[in-house]
Amino acid sequence: MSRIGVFVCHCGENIGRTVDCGKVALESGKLQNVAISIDYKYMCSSPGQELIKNSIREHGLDGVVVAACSPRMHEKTFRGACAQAALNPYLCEMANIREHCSWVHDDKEAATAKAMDIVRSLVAKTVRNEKLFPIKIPVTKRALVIGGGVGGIQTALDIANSGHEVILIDKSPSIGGRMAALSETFPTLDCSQCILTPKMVDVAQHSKIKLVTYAELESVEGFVGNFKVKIRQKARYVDPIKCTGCGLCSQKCPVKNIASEFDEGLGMRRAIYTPFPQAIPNRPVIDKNNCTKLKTGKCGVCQKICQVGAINYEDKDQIVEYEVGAIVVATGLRALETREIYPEYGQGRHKDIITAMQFERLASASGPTLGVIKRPSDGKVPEKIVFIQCAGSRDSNAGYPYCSKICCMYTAKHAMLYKHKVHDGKAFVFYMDIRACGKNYEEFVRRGIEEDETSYLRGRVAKIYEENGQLVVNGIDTLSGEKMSIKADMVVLATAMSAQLESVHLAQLLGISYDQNNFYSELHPKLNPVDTATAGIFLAGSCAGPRDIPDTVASAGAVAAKVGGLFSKELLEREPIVACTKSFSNMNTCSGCFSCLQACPYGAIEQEIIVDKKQQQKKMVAKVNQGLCQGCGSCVSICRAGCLDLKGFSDEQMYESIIGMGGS
Amino acid sequence: MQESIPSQKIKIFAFVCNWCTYAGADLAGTARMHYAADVRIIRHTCTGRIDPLFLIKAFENGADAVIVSGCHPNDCHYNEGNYLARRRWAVVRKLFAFMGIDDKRIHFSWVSAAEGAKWAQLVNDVAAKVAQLGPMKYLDSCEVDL
Amino acid sequence: MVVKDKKALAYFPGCSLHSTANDFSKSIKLLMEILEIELKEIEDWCCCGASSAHRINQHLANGLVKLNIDQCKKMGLDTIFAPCAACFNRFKVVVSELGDTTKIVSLPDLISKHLEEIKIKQKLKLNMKIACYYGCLLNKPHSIFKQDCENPMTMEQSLTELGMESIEWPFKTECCGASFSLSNPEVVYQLTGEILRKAQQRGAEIIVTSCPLCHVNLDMRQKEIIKRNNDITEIPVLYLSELIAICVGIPIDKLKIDAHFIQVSKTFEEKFTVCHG
Amino acid sequence: MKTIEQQKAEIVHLFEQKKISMVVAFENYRGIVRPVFVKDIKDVEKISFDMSGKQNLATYLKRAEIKKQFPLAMVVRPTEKSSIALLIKENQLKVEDVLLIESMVSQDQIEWKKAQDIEIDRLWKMSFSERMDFWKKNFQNCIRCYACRQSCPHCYCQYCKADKNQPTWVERSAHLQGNFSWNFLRAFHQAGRCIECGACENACPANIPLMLLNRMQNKITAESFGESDPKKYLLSDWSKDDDNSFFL
Repeated sequence: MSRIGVFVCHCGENIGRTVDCGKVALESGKLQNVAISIDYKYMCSSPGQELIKNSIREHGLDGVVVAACSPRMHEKTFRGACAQAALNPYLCEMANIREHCSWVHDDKEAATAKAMDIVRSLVAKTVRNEKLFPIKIPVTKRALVIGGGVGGIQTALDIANSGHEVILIDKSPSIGGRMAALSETFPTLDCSQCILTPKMVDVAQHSKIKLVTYAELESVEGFVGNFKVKIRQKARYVDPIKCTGCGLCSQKCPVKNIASEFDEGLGMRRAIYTPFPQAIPNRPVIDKNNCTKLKTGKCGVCQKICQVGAINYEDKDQIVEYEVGAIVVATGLRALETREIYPEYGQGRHKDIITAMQFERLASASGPTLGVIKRPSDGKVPEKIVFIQCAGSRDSNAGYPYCSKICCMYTAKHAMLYKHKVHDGKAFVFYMDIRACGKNYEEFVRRGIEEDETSYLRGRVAKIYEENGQLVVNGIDTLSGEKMSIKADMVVLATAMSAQLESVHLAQLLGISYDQNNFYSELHPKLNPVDTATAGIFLAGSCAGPRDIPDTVASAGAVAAKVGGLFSKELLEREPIVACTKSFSNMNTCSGCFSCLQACPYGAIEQEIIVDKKQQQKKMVAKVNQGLCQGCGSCVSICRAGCLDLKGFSDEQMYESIIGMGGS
Repeated sequence: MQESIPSQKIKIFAFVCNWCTYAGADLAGTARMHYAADVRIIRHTCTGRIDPLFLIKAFENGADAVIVSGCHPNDCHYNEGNYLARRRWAVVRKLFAFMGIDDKRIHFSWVSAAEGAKWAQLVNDVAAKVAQLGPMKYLDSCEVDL
Repeated sequence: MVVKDKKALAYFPGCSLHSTANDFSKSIKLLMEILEIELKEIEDWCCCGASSAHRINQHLANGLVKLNIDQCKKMGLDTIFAPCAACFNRFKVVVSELGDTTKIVSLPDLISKHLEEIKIKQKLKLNMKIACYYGCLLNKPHSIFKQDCENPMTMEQSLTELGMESIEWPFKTECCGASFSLSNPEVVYQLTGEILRKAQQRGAEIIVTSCPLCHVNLDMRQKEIIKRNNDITEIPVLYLSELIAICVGIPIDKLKIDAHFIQVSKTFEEKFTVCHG
Repeated sequence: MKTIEQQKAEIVHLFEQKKISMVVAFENYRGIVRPVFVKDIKDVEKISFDMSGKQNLATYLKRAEIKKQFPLAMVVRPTEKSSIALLIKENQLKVEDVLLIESMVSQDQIEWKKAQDIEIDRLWKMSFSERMDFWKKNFQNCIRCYACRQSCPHCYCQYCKADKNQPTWVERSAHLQGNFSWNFLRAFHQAGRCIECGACENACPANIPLMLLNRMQNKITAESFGESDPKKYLLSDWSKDDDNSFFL
């Protein structure tokens, strides 16, 4: 026999008008297991809560049903009250007789009968309620940040500045990412490197940040607060401790003609190289695919030239393990290359049709042309440039139905930079719409049009072909309705921003979801824009979709705040509404078909080997990882043998509430 | 708002998920949309949690009809629970029908937390259908020639 | 590898090959004989729904194609060869819309598929710079032809394989103005003129096409175009089938090349040299 | 194709090499085709390759006493093969546990399945109440002997959900209510798994046409779902293309 208290609330007139609360209290008092039933005007008021607390103490209640409003409204309130009276809060349930009854019906008799059914059902359920305790999980207060672009750098700095350790990894030899390669930034025309490199230095010098470049994530295990990550440190062939970063090796390396990734193929680098002069760490690596020594065993110039003996041709990839409590994904995005874009734009056949990222390098003072805009084909300074926006973006045929968001702004910037460098040059921009939503963005675009005389043509380009050393750009100006044919010296394509090529692979490693364009999915696009559906993994910057620098930095700050919140407690507390294994006659009756494991959206079911009573037969059974389980209960109804259950909504509870609702 | 149908002592058990349909029904309440009083809501975490045996138990205990409702596809609070449920119900509803349970007594729907009106309409529609059929009498009148 | 499977093709001539393009038709029949490809003309075929029908009534246009496809199926054939680019396009689009499994091939496809046999039978090759002109119908829309739609290379690749030289030019899929061919020829003069000019600027000495409508505009309208543009000179326009037919040894006088408006030069035959190996 | 003698010689060879400790097969015992468990070389001759036995031999693989004999060999028909494949997929067996000796005698199920399809169609054409009466009459006879469960290789749960009483989803006495729940539960748990061997129906002493439920369900699963991962339990998987038409 249980001793359950039923507390029927009138909610002023709200319930009392259509439900005879006195009758409900009277009738529920007659139910089995009910020790006391009271109706009261305002149960959620302070005296109402006192009434519940006193009843618990006086009548020694072991369960409480509050028949009032929706549990979504006041479950916390009443469970809190029970907790104050030393009753486990999960022994308290709410019967919703307001939103689901008094407010939606006008027939008092029917509504009262229904209210009775609801109360009876909840009483029956509560009899089967068990004491539950918040799940407590220890937290490793160390974060892993994947990706060392501006998003990753900012996240790492913000987390480290709040006092927690950070491991920052980047797949390339230096941090800096896309932003390090930019010339100047909109809408202020700051030099990109001037504002980024100090932050890079901060990262390198921060005592709480461990920087691991030229490294990739190998595997992830565990769950929020308790991840175990393996990181593959790719062989650098240069000992970063011995190396002084003098750069002599790079100068003397005989392999000179490798297209530089950092310069978007417009410049050359050696086989031993640092991607750019301000690289952090400023230590070269050997590109093993191009190094003569590593390929053929002959050469060894760099080893001979290095005065500190830092070159080690025997270097191997190493796997390093870390324990972290949170993982931040800041892997950014990738701009399409010309060969990936429309055949009518030549698909990379014409040297002078370049991408916007390549233009950034041409315009950058540290770029291959030292900031002079020159055509890649013959080095001539172009007199006329056509910029084409939405090269791939907003085109479902091309496979990129979304807006790349930043192209309108950087194209305006490119046209300006060009004009500032080549005063009598002429810039044309073909656009679909000008999307300049941001602080000072619209003004920036207007400045380009009005002061720097950029010609904006609203329309698409149909064809580009080479003629007499120039590029003929055929398009249409839809505003005047005229066909345009512009003979340009160079064409710059604002190519679509796409997800990183390895983004799906990384998502699968981390167990996070991604959208149809392979960008990572937020937990909620508006209310949880930096969380993922996997607790403890966060998204910073444009790995979740194209973002500009301010947005990226803002999201980095948001992530840092989230991680800080996670790390603020010694133990994580979670609602104990999770799945659990259920034994039958003290036996684990799981037959190990693992249908539950296949169904679980969170990967929260694990395989466990157990030994039976006689210590003989081992078998593999399912086990719920309560750190990962979010409590949907899908596994419970998948399990044919009935070996799983959901705390708070257990089979017995649901069974009793169905029986109770029936009233028989 | 449609006139609510007078109760014929019919009970419709509604198995709903906590995040969408339960909240949708709450919204119908806050907006004071009146609907048939025959419905009895039982709250679950997710449609994925709802076992077909719950339905049988409901019929055994006097349900004349059953509604199963949850978040729209793509909107599941648990990402995939409603997809798992959808596949399960595709099989179960046919099995029920094949075993002779009238499919006008088992209804499935997606009602979001914003669709209070849809919830009220759904309940009224189902109530009207069941009112025509009358009480269920599950396995009651059995004439068996042995 | 020689294609051993000599399954007959359902042959859909369409209206052009029975009238304005009977030169095209002639060359195809001769060529297919040499290549031992059996063409079975679709029995009781009807209009492919191009031009008028598909502009007025989508259902009618698709229905017409469906009739022809069903007719082909009745004959127990699964591949339709439609030499006319407009017919080919209609068939291809409808098959894709209906999800039909019938295969549709164009002339360039067929040549490229039987390239090995042609190589074996090849006797001559043309020593002129060739501009391959596809027109708008052989490779569009994008949703069906994907990557090939703007810069197709089928004909170029085949010709290169056969030891001939083709030019790289940007106008191979440009519109010739066929829709205005009768109603407003001035449009054709302008558009086709640009095509001829671009081909000649890139050094083309002959144009090869696979579309009767393009041929009409490039060939029949050429003299008018030259009158209007003094930078364009006469340039012969051959069907791909005619060129290949000559290469595999069919005498020029057996083909109806003399029916073209722009006559090939008297020394045209000398431009062919014997092909070894 | 191997002759029966060759296959028997092969089995003897397997025993000699100690690769197996048992063969599960059928024997013809005075005209009755029944399962036989051969542990000794001298008994190999008992094995009959006439595979007309109604049992699904794979069902013995779920028994603890048989599991002790792993690895063993089994003379199999396509039905046993499918069952074993399912048991492997659901982690109940390892590939190396059972050595398959394929019986060359072909078995024709088509006629039987055709007859079932006709019966299923007939039932679908009935009204709901007529169908309900049909099943009531059948389930009324169910004595809850669970022979259907026992004979099915796929019903391998250590403790069946129907035997558990906290809570009692399925009434345990042999009354209509519990019988209905039990037969529903049994059929539902075969969704996407039943290989239509017919062992359950054959085992039923009350002659309940259980295969009608299984076969009907298999037809539904074949129709209603989008792409599915063959490595997964059908109901543990989902696709965005699954039938959504019945959701209001």
